[in-house]
Amino acid sequence: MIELKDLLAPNAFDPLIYWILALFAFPLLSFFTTGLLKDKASVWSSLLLGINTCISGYIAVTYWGEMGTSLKGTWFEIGGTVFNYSFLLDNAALIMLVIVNFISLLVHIFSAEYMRHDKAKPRYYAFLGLFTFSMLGIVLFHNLLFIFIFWELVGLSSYLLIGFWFEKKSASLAANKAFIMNRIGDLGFLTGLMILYTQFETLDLGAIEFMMGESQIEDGNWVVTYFSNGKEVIHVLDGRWLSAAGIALFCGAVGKSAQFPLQIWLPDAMEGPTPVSALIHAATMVAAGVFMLSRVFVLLDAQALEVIAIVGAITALMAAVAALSQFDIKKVLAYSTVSQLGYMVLAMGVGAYDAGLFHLFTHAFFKAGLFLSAGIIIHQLHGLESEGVKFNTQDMRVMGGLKQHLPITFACFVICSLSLAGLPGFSGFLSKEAILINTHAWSVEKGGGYYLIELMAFATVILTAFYIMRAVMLVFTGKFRLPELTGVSDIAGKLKEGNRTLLIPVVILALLSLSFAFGSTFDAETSWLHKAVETPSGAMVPTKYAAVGQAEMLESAGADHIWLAVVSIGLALAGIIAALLIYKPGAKLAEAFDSKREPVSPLVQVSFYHWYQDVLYTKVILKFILTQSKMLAWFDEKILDGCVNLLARTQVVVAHLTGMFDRYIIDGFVHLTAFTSGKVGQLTRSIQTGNVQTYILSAIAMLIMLLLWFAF
Amino acid sequence: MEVGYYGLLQTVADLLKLLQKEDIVPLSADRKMFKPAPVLIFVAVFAGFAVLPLTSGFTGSGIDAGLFYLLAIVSLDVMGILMAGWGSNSKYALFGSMRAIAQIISYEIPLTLSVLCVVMISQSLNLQEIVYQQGIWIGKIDAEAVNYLFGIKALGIETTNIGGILTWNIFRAPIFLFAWLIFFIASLAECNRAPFDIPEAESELVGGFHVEYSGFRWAMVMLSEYGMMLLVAFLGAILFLGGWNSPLPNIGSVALADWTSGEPGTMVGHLWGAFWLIGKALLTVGVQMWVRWTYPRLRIDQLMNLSWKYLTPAGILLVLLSALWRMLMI
Amino acid sequence: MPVEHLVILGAILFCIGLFVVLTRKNAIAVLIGVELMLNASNINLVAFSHFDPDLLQGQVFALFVITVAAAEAAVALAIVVKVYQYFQTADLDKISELKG
Amino acid sequence: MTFATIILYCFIGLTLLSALYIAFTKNVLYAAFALILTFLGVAGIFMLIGAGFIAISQILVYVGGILVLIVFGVMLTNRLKGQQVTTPSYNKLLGLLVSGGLLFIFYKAIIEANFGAIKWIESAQPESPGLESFGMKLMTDYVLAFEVIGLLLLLALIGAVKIAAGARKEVEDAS
Repeated sequence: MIELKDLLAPNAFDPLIYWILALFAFPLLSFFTTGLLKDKASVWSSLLLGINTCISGYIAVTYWGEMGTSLKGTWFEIGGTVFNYSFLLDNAALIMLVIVNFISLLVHIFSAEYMRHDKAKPRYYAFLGLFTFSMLGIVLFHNLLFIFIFWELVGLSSYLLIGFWFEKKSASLAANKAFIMNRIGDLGFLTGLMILYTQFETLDLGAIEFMMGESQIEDGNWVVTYFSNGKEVIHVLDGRWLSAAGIALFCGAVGKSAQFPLQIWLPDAMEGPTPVSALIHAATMVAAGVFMLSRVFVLLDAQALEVIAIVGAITALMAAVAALSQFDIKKVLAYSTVSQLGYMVLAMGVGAYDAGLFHLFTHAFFKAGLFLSAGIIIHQLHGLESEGVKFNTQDMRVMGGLKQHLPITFACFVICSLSLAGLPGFSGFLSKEAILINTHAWSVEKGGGYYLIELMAFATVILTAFYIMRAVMLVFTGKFRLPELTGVSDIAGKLKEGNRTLLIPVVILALLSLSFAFGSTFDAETSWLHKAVETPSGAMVPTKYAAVGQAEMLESAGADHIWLAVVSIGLALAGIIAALLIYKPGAKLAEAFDSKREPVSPLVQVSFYHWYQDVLYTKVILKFILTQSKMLAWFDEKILDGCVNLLARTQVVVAHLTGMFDRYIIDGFVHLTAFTSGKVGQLTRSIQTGNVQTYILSAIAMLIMLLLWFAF
Repeated sequence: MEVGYYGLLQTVADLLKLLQKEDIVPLSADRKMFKPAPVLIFVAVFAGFAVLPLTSGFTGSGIDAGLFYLLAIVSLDVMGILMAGWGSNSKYALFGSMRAIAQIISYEIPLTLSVLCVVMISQSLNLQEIVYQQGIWIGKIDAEAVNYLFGIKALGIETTNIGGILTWNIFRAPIFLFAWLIFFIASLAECNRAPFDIPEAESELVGGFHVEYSGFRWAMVMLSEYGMMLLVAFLGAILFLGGWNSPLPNIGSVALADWTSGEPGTMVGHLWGAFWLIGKALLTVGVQMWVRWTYPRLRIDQLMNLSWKYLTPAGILLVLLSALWRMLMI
Repeated sequence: MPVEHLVILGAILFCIGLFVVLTRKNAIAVLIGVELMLNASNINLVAFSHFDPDLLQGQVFALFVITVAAAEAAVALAIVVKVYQYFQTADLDKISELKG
Repeated sequence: MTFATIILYCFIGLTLLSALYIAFTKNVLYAAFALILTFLGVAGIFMLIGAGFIAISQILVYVGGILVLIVFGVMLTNRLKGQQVTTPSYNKLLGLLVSGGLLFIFYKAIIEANFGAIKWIESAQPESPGLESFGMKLMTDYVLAFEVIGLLLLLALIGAVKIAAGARKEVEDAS
């Protein structure tokens, strides 16, 4: 039998703990110290992050292994309940460690130039440090309680960074929105934690996994038996709770990773500085959700996985559609992120744990590259602004023909775009391919309506290729539209390529978006990174509820591998070519682009307003809630308060009556008593003259009387 | 214009003149206090003379606590001055008396401390005994008493039969040189003499507490003031300068001390004693007058500073040293 | 010279002092009364000391009483002066903050 | 009746008269100066019953010290407008009654006690002890009390200075 104490028992001391503490310490140091510095903040925090990156690299190389290294210890004990901490350094964690630190470092370096003129630079760097610190917590800890703590910290730091320019109303609103949407998701997460704790009396993931493997479904009930402090404990829950736990945990990921229906915060989060967007979209915030899903992957039963897959597919398609018609370059990228996250979640849902994580890693590089490239464009355009000339630097309508002005940025952007579109030779192809194959296998297995999911996944491929090429065309080809719009003709000549600090991170990220960085050009299976994160074999969930084994699925789909690749490449190419044709210089849409205002066509509006989701929330849900509140208020005011008031009136009348009784009869007695004692007091008081001599006089008079009494 | 040969009778004539004068009491004065005040001052000062040993055999009253009595009775003087100042109902008089009292009370402390030094060395409050100890007749009081040079027995130089200046208190314990200095300064202040004469300060207060007095009452006040001078001069001579003892020591067969002082109780002794004591006292009075002519008046704060910050601590130190010195003497 | 006379003198002096203490409004006048009472006690001490075989006990205590009286007078007068500064009067009748 | 006894009764008379004057005068200053006479009278009595040292101490401390303090106190606590510093009295009758009653009890007690008949008084040989033995007594048998009384005096003086000094502050600030 399992003894809970043994599962939570600290393991022998491992010097690794120092390295882990160091990993936490440097970003935290950056958080606490940069606030004190001024212009040196960027150099200092970049230096700290650089050290951290080196440490994470060292750890990754040292502890690279199949099973992962685990580190446990007791945090504190309350009565017999042990709260422990535990770290797990498996390959996924190690890769995330490197990616988080590395991209954070690049963002730090990039920001040194991007935020050069911002007065609140120390605060910015402090928040970046906090962000990195929180994300590292999620990556390293293997205890759901700690993951939840750092999860909230990630939420806090994203709130702080999105609302970094809080003077802007829209920025603070966006920060609030992100925070609130995350709270809704976190509620789910917390519920999941509670369910798990009720069942297992611990939140240590290792222990939970082990006990999950031992738990059974008997008569539709989820039964767990183990020893806690030597006493046998049998927890029985209805079997549906198991699915509920999985879905609840997924809710957390929905909020953090911007899945349908909570994804609306992410596009608004573009109000933050662009490097922050890069960080959020690539390595920290949104990755947290997917990574958490991978952590609890073995706890998810078939039901939960189905929900996850459906939500992922819907998200991917919706966001891809929304990205089609945006004017704001960052919005395009934001929707693209949502869409790609949908892919990852879809992968998790169909049981392709490895493919999902792989896509998380590849996406981290090319999306960071895209954002930082966009950041260069925005930054350089910002440099053109002056007293007289103001324009929206993120609006693609003012761009166009930037290829000549920003050649290196162009190259990087195109590489990352192609990676996103999923062309062979780029990293995106590898991971996306793996997801598509798995989805196909899953659909075949499930059959029926589940082919719709596969259809959505493939539709997203063509849309992705289209919208990203649309962005490339609109931004880099044709003529520069800004001079015409502003009426200042020589403005184009001032536009320069970004300097080295801006370019180096982008170039590095572009290079890492090429597929050879991952050791394979065509087949994800052969990529070293893909191999490193093998899907856990055999589910932990009680067999009745477990999903179909991954291996069999893939085998069945193996035959379709080649044509699936062909189809996806074809779709991507189709999307690219369509975009090239539609938006090539001189084409109708490209020429008229700068004069476009809000779209009129209903289909385009659906895309532009992101399926009216925001409107739906404000108009329907909020309105419903408000109406309901008003009704409740009316009910409360008129009926409940009416009753209460009536009662109160009656009370008052009675009170008056009793008051009169009290005043005249009872008080009369009291006053009589008081009057009597007052009179007596006055009488006795008159003896207390406050005059010492009188006291002496009376004392001696008494003495004389006493003496007389004794003498005679 | 003087009375008598070289004006010798001038004082007597002045006295007679003042006695004849009208007794003027200011209308607004408090008669009950104004009138007896000079009498009280006069009595207080002259009661002090009662215990002075004028010669080896002649003392007004030879009580044991003579020195103590003298200090006590002289302090009555303060009450008289207070009565005079208050009773005059004049602001100058009141100011004068206030100043005089503040000064007298302040200086009484260093005075008493310096006197205490002598008491500690002499082990007696009896003035006659103190004087006997300072001369060759020490054996008359205590047959076994012995004097040593500087009072230090360890030196082994016996001065019992040498006498003269060597057995005076300022020689028996040389620290008494400072004690005598303190005594002298304090005594000047006690009798309101220059440079401590701010109570009288003619330039500001016209004449101090006795400004309203005239006639024989004024004479009594002045008489007691000069009487006080003489009293402290006598006291200084008795305590520090050997009293009625001859200043000349016996040097071997040239027994100057024996020659210049007679056997106590005999006529010769009386004469020599009176001669030496009055001589020393008048010399001190002379020094007092000399100081008056030489030094300007002190300000009130300087006056208080001198007493409280310098003379009193010095007096306390001297008392301690005297105690130590007494250890050396036995 | 019988000792009673002196003791009676002490008693009379004490009672006079008490009378002064009881009847005078001025704080200093009261203090004078207290001094009278202390003197009365001293007279008793010294009178009995005169007949005392040990001779000096009474005198020693009389000396102590005198010293205590001096201390008492100094403190009392300081207090009276302070009270006067505060209440602008030394009239005991008016200083009756404790009046019930 | 010897000459000394007559003088003694004279002193007793002086003491009583001046004390009575204190009791019935309205002028505080007169009372204070009459107190001189009382103290001197008591000192005289002491002197004549063989307590010379106490007598002199009485003069030194009471007359030279306490009385000056009292007179200063009178001057400091009265606005000196007119000549008279008077104090009204109250409770006169009651006071008289109480002190008279107390005196009566004392008198009764003294008469009844009949001190003259007490053995050690009867057999006593009144003599004046030397000053030296007084000093020896103080420094041997009563040395603790002596030291304590010295300490008390010091404390009282410091206390008095502290109490009275507070008010002088503004005067010092002004200068």
